[in-house]
Amino acid sequence: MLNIEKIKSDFPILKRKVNGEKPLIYLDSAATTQKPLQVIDAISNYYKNSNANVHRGVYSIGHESTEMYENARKKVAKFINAKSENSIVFTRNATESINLIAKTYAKKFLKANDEILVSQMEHHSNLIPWQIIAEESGAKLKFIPLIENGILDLTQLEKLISQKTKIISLVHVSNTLGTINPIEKIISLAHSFNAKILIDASQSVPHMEIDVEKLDCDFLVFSGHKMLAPTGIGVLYGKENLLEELPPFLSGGEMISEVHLETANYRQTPWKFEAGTPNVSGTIALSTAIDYLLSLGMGNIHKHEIELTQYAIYELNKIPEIKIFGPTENRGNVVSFNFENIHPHDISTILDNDGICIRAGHNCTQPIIRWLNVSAVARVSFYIYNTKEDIDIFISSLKKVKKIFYAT
Amino acid sequence: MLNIEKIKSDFPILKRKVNGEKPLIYLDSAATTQKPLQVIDAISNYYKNSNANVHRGVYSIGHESTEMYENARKKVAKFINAKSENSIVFTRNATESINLIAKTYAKKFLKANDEILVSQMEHHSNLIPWQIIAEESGAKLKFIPLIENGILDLTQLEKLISQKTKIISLVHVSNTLGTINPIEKIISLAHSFNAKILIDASQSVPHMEIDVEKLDCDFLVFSGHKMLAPTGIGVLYGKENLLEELPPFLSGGEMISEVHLETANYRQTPWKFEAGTPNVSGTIALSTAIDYLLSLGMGNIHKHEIELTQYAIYELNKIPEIKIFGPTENRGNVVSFNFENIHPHDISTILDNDGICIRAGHNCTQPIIRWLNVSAVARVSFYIYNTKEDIDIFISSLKKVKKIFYAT
Amino acid sequence: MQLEELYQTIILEHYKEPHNFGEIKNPDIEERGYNESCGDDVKVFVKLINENKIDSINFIGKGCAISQASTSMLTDVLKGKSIEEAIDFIENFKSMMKGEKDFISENDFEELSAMKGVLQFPVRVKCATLAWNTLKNGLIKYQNKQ
Amino acid sequence: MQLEELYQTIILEHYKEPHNFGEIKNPDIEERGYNESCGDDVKVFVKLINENKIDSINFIGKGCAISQASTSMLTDVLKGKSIEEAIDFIENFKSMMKGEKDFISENDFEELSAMKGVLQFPVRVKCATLAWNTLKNGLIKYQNKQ
Ligand SMILES: Cc1ncc(COP(=O)(O)O)c(C=O)c1O
Ligand SMILES: Cc1ncc(COP(=O)(O)O)c(C=O)c1O
Repeated sequence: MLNIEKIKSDFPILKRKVNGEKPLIYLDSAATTQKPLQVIDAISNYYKNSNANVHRGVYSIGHESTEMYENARKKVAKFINAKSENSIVFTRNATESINLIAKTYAKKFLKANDEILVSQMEHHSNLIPWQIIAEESGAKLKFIPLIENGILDLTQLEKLISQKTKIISLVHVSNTLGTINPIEKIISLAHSFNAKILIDASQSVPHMEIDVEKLDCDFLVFSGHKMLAPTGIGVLYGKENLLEELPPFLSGGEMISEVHLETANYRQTPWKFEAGTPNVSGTIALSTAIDYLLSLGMGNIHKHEIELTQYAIYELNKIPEIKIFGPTENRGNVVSFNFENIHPHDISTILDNDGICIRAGHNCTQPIIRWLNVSAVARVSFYIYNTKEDIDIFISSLKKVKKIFYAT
Repeated sequence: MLNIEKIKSDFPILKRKVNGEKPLIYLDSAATTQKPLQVIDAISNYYKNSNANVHRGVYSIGHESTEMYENARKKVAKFINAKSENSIVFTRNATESINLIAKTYAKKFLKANDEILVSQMEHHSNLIPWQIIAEESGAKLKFIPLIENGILDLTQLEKLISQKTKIISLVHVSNTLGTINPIEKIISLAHSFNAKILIDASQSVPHMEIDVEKLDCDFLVFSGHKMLAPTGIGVLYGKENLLEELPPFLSGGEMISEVHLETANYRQTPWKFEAGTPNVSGTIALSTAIDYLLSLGMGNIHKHEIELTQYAIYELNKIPEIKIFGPTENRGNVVSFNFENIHPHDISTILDNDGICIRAGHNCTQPIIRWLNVSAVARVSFYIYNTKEDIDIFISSLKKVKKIFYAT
Repeated sequence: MQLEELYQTIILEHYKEPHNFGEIKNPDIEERGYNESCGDDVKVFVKLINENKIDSINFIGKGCAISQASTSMLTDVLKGKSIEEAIDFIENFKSMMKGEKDFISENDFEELSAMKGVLQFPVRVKCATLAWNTLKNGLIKYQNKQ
Repeated sequence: MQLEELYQTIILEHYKEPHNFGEIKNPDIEERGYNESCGDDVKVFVKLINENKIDSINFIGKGCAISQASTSMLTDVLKGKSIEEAIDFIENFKSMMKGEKDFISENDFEELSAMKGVLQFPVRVKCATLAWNTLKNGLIKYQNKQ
């Protein structure tokens, strides 16, 4: 069980008032989460005590910062149960992690008429990089379609996959529909066709226990800022032998071994993929964020979120003009909905006036929005600092929306 | 004139003691600078008050964070006198900025037998990306050689440049030799051959006034962490019409306009180049760092550094076994040297024992080290918080090195 | 109350029953506008008399109450104006929406002054001006073609 | 004083006049080691008797006092050992340099125990072990080839 009062008190921003005297009710954690004081202090403390460039200075604080940086890598590896910290590459965000694989894997392995498989529910970040690589390599991009309330059509998947399929890139939990995809099944299907598989775990790693060893996925990506860490730090997990096979991504200082004017040797994985001075403070703060999450327990977090999500769905269903999107069961902590004849932007503005932050728009998933046949959706998403009271306030503010729009 | 006592008091890390009771004397600002409390607080305050994803939320704090993020862009544009903030792309570091241009410019414009020109004094970050692009495109990579104490051979440059030269990428101030290159002259030479020119200003933007309009360079790059800002934030300046012509670099959320399953339209410059959630706090803190530098005055900073550099060179020259590298005049605030028969690592370890941080090794410029015909160098570099007293302590510690190594 | 100034009755009326909604066949001007951050999408159609005077404006598209109402008002208020007058009017409206100019609540601007409430919601200003920018683009392209 | 434990006389002597410095012609084993973070560069050469017993080890390369002294000591201490014994010895030395094992200051290890001071300078441990790792790589490659 989470002690939400205690947790709330760790998040300074939740003490803030907006629009006069309204307390902040933050229901947009799928976009980015708020940060506890522990994480904020980790950044400050780093700059107040240990700041120095990493892997360079022979002096004490240079050693200190390098140890902190590399220990963060070990922490991340352990958090997702990677066999070795050499499997963990630090990037800016999940988007860069996906680009890294698209641009290096494709460069090395994709040929014309090979096939790349993604789904119709991908975030733009797991779609556009593959569109570009498909165009550059001549490979074909194919799509696993959606059925029912927004689940993958597995029958179609089995028809789409073949020996031509070289890589599948698939979201674990949809940031718009909340769908949790059966990735275990799809990972072993991929491997039975000798295809590699990348899992976009941006919406799952922050919310549930993820074990890359058990999953056996080839690559997995997520963003620090969606799990209490600062912006500017992302993670790419890759099986060490696969990463070792890939050419470098960006190049420059840090990632090289020996350099001549005409040629250079690269360092081994993961440093080969980290060019230039990395986001040291962000990495260290990510390590602190993981400590914070582990102290609560990923199981407890997941349970808390399921409760909130079910409660929100239950309450939303009481308003007849509201339509909820996404599957009815086995879903993550994201609820997208529409209000008949009221545009999500107007909902968001009216809620904001009561201090409530919700997302309105396409959520960077225009293909889903088009599939839903709407122009935009409203979305709430929850995290460790949210309570049923937050949802009650949200629901009563929704009733105000109704009053404003349906009165005249 | 700078009030160094006041400045020192703004940097919490300088109050720290190392190795027992030695105050920290930080002489490695060319690697990364320390951060004033104002910058550290800018990060904390952002997370305590305004954190939300940018360009997405319709709600108040989403608007606030977006405004802060975009105002930072305006601040950077003004700082280097760019005509429009649309010329400013935020990246992770200078290295990524260079990769962005190498990978997009080359993709669009380079053909086999075109020529790329860099110098023999480039940082690895301004060398390896061009080696890779040369190999991929079939273009030839050529090098402006060094002469005398480490200045560019301009006579050779005039022989090397031709209509085949498509891009020149050149460091402004060398991080190992301290050389300040005559970039105004080389920029107009480049343009007279219709070549584009990128300036690696990593070691100049933090230390002197830079005016991209007056310079008329096509691209210019630098890193926030070398100018009081946090790690994880870099800048690419490009002429707006040139950036507009380039294809996107990384792709995903944020950088798109309309997305279908098979195709997507990209946003205009600079957003086209910023894929995924950016380093929002880093960007905002960079803006605060610029405010801090401007409050001191770039002219005053430059003057202070010249004084320190001259003083350091004067004092080092008194030790006969020390050899200083780099030009004798017109140089930046970086002094590399060797101590006869003593390896730079040993110097650094002994100095560290006295709380003094200096760099030892190849400084990410192996071609320069090879040209100098040494195996490594020791380097000191200065910034606003350094004083002549720091240099005195450094010099007396160097005498201890001598005693240890020359005694037996 | 700010919210009441934003969602005034007149705005909600235009939203629920937008004027001049629907395509025009063979328009003289047809222009699409798109707000990439939210997905609002509008297309305006103009019929001209003598290649200059606006005979009618129609629109289609999806969007929030503010953008739909603002577009609906646009189709009313610019009817009968010359291209030059319309561009002037659009510039005036945009300046008001940026807070650079006071709202005039007379003549043509009377109804439009309901948009004043949007000024207190800076994120929503884009919604209010989308169709205006779009139409301006269309008018200028038309002028340049002549 | 830590520094004095690091730069002991014996280490400085090995640094200034390293033993067995220089190439060996037609060595049985030749292996290069490189420390990418600092640029230290070493090459070791081994002559064997009966494809197993180390007859002599030489080295060339540039590096700091610690790495040069450590390499110089290595060439003395491993002479006369079999490949298996040498690998064992290297593993022992590495464990000591990681702080996993106490330093033994008897027999072959007597001089080497001067390296104990390095333990207090974690960044410098790599300097002390570079040649040892390099030689081990060379020995193992040789074994695998047989
Ligand atoms: C001249 C020069 N260029 C490029 C860089 C690379 O900077 P970063 O590591 O921040 O990308 C540096 C700093 O190390 C430098 O001194
Ligand atoms: C499912 C999913 N994938 C990818 C991303 C992209 O994350 P980022 O913007 O941090 O790169 C997001 C977040 O917006 C997401 O929800």
